[in-house]
Amino acid sequence: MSILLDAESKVIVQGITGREGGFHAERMREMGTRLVGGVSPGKGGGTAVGVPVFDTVAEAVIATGATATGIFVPPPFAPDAIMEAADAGIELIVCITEGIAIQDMIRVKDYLKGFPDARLLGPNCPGLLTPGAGKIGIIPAQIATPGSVGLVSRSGTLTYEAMAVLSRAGRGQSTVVGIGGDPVLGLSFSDVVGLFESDPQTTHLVLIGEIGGSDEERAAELLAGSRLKTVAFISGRTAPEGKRMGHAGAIVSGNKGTAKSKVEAFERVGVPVAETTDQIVELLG
Amino acid sequence: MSILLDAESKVIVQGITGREGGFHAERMREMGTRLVGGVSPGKGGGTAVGVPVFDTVAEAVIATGATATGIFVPPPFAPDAIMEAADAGIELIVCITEGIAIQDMIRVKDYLKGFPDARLLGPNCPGLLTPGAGKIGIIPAQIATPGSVGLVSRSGTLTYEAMAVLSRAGRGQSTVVGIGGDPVLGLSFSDVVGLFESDPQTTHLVLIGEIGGSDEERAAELLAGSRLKTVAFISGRTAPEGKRMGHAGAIVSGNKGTAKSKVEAFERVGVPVAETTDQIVELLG
Amino acid sequence: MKLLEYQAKEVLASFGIAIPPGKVAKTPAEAAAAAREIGPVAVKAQVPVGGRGKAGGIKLARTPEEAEQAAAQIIGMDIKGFKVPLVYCEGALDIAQEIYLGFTVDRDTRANILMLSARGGMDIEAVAEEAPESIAKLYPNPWRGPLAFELRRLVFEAGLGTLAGPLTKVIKQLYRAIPEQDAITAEINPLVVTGAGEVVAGDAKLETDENAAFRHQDLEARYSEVLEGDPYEVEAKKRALTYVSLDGEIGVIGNGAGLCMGTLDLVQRAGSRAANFCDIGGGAKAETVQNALQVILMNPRVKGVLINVFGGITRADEVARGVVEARRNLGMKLPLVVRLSGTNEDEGKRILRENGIEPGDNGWEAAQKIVAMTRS
Amino acid sequence: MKLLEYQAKEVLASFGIAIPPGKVAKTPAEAAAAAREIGPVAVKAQVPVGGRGKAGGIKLARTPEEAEQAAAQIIGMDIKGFKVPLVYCEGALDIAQEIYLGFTVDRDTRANILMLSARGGMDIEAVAEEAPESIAKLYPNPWRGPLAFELRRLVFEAGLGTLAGPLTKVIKQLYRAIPEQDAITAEINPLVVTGAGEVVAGDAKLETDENAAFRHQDLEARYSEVLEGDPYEVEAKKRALTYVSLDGEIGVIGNGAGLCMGTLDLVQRAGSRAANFCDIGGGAKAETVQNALQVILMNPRVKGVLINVFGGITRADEVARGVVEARRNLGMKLPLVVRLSGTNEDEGKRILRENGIEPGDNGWEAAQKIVAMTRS
Repeated sequence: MSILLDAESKVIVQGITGREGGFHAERMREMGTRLVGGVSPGKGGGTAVGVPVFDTVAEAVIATGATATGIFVPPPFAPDAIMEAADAGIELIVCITEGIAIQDMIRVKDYLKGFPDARLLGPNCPGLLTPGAGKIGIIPAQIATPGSVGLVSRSGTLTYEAMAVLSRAGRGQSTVVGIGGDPVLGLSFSDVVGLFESDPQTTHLVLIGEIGGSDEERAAELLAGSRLKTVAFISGRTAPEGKRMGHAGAIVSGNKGTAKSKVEAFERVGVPVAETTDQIVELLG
Repeated sequence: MSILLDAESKVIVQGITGREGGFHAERMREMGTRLVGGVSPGKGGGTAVGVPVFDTVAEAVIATGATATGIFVPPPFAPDAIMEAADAGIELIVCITEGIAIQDMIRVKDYLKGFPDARLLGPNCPGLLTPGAGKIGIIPAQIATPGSVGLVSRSGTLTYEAMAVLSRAGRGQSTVVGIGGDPVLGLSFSDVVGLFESDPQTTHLVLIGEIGGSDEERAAELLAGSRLKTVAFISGRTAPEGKRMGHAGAIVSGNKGTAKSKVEAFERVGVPVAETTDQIVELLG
Repeated sequence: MKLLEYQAKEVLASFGIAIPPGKVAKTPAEAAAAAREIGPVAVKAQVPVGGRGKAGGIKLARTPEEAEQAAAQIIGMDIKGFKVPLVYCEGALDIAQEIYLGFTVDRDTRANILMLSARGGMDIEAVAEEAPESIAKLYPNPWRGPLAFELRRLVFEAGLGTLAGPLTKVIKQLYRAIPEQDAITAEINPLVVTGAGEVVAGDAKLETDENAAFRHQDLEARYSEVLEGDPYEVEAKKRALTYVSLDGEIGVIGNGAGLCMGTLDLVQRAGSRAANFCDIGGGAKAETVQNALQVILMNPRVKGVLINVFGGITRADEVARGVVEARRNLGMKLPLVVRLSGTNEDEGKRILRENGIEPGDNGWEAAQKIVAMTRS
Repeated sequence: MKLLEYQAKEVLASFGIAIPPGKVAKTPAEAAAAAREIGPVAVKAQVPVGGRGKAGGIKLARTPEEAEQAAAQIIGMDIKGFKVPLVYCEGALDIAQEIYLGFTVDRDTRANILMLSARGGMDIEAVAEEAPESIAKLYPNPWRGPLAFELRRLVFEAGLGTLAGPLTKVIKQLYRAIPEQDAITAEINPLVVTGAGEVVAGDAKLETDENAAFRHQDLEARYSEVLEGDPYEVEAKKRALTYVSLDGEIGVIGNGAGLCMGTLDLVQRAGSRAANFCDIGGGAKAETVQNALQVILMNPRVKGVLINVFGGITRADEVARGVVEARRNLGMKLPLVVRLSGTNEDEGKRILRENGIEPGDNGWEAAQKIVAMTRS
């Protein structure tokens, strides 16, 4: 078992004829992902990365039965691509695109309320990967190994770092989920923690948060009394307040969202917080 | 029993300090309607027609427990008043206002999808009246008598005419519902027919339609096999196509919505169609 | 308000939609001047109804002289009851493809509907019946408007994917007529794709919502006075009456649109036809009755008048006195039957009778009476 | 982009919001001229941070001479790391009431939030803590914007019902900053009600979304060059680097914001402090590394540089060669520790060592190394 994505998931890539989309669709296929098609308006009828290309997501869903999508389109068009996927009945929408305008995402989030079965991961995220089954997004497959540790993270490269540390220590992963660093997101830490909680394969959990927002705090509450043996890691502990750190998500606002408040929230429910990524394995026990 | 409105319904009037609102609120109270308050922004804290006035519907609902409202505000403000009522938790919204812009109503209809428990009657309607219990709107109470005939109509004065004919013939009414003549409406004939169908007090039904749209046709389908003994009346049989008849609802478009198609739809399901209002009583049996 | 073709095109052009070069001409000389400037033109009657082509309201003119002749023939002609007030002289297009694009209010779904078809230029209603699948449809959310992917899907569904770029642009532009003008119908048919690949509005229809006129007084001010419509309707509009001219001989006044329409039906059932529809609204004030009678009596076809007022709360005796007074003020000689109901109904009937006006017990009896009186 | 007060006020004024008379002055002479025109003025430092009043950045001037003196003192002063480039000379208001009005993005609800309070003018954050109920809140639907009744309710909830008319108007105007400028924060505090009953923006803050700059190039063009910010940040922006200046002595380069932030934490844990945050993004091209090093080395406080690259798919030997080349091109002499991972990691480390660059096994070890090297 795994969460969100397994070997049966039929995946399309929106923006498959673009440079990024094509490159990563290829990597997704190499890893065994069941890639069934791509979408690129005006290129319908052709093929790319060995799969058929469609003009609209609706057509792709009808022709292929796709249930999941990876979105690799530029920021001005990505919000529309997310809504198109939801409207077409896609249940797992993974938006890799970085740099989407906040107000666009706020509108998208409201739009998605009309599609309670659609789950959005991202935007500005590395996607997700289930070792041995497949991936949507850009997480490097060779650092993953199958196992029972769930991994959820707001950061891209820190996710990879944590995966590498875990794999090196012989701790395989059930599913690795990068929720993304933007202030307005799809799935939150809490959502993903809930999914891992219900996944029998997952016995341990690594949660990599950062400053800003209070999603980590809410996830911590959820982890009180959880069956999952969890370790957290918080980056940005030394970031000065009010400075923008590249991730819009890293803006510290008021008293909420500081590294201190997040660390305390985890410690309060008995979840140890690692100070370096290497410590994660030790604390995982 | 009755539909939509009974002696327990707590009613407010939006626009109670206006000329029309005040006049008809007074009439509503005279007839025994349980009028509990009124709304008029900026007049909160005062009284009108013997009931407290509030600045917002939300306040009125909290203070009075109101569940129904009659809206008597000018067309530019009525769409907002409807949405305010729904947002405040009002379950029966009766909008009397005539002359609301069509695009405004289309937006209101979409807004109301977020409030599945809220029912809108109108706009541009005379409201509804349950003899012996109360009324919301402008239907003259003295022509009503309590009884078992449900009456639903798109027209104002034709409703009164039919009520008078029924009362004169000793056929009392359970509830009289004027759904209004605008092209974009709240409750449709089908909605109201469904309510009468479930009301044990109602044994007979009079449906007064007119040309335009296909609500009558759909209501006719619903009446196939109904327990209600029904008579229909359709006005506008001789109206020329494509001419606007004062009711925007009376624009005949394409082959749909002609008097012929409506009459045939009723006759097909065994519902007799009266040619004059006097015939209604004969046909009711 | 139904705009004329040239007015609708002006509005569409203000949204950024391409239109052919064209000029309005109120006289044959102006039409000649337009052709001199533009070159070969179509001289098109400007009336707010369809079917002007078949009625001879569109003529091609290669030269200024031909344009002058065409305008002389068309200006002033009657098309379905409208006297043509002016013509629009429009340059020819190099047509490669004709597309249908339009939106209207779908009252069954209480929503706006956008429609696009590759089979434009011919009678779209026939296409809708014979090959409904060839018209792609979209119900845009009224708060959001059509989303980019929805427009793309509409275009691909209509089989017009190769034109996705320019078409989604023009649809968005057309849709601006809803938020900016409270349009309830807007149509471009044909939407022409020229040999050079440009997308141009070949014809245009635009109807705006009169209930929303309070938001668009500029439009009202600019366009409402151009059209010489039915003279009685023009007069009624000045008096703020809800009035529609019909072709019968019985003037009809009622309160409430439903009752009024029902009264037309009764007149026809009694063997005659109504000369008009006139709804004087909820109450029945003497002044309004007098106003309505005045307009109705302007029409020489009218042989008698039927007033059908359901009073409810209104006092019937007051209405009766108002009618009597209005009739006296106007020196009205034609037969008049008045059906009144409401409080003091008997007193009202007595007043009518005393003043030589026939009262009716109910609408059907009253309709029979007036028809009989006008036949005698 | 964080606009300066005068820029924010210009934008609000373009939405129809009343602002006091005011003039920008880049020199003391211009400030004197402004006071001559306006009368008594407040001379206000223009910096994109709060707390300028306490820092001495606002002075009242009754005469042109006083304005000149005040401007001479304020222009060029340092407020929280920003050198004041100019002052805004603004006329005084007859203040009867001070209101707080603002909106921002509430990231917990992933929505916009509008806030209104009758207790404006003081530190709104203190009010929020002490009396949260005195701030009325509204989450407008992002497609519809705030509806009329929602605004009315907000105003009545804030206890400002007597000002419902002018306040709902100004809130709607302020909210235009979302659709028209992609604002993520806009604030008027105080929103002044004058003795004459007018509603005027006493101060203004406006932050727009840089991710939406593609829709607002006008704004970018008009305002982005005014501010003399941190020179290294200005230089980094020109090179399209994600760079933030900090106050330590270890230059930091990382790929990915999370890894980069984590690296700052490690430097501090190792006993030093980072001089900057610099995210060179997903890959790690030689050219980008060189660009980043160049900006970092401009800062004389920097005593050593730590590069932390997690490669994943990237070939570590290629990254190593790029770093070596960049260092050579720049003639860099300072200590440099590079932590690399990815394919061919060992080969990468060998290349680094051969070229006199210290490799790190992991981030924590690398941070300890660079701190030790800068201390020796």
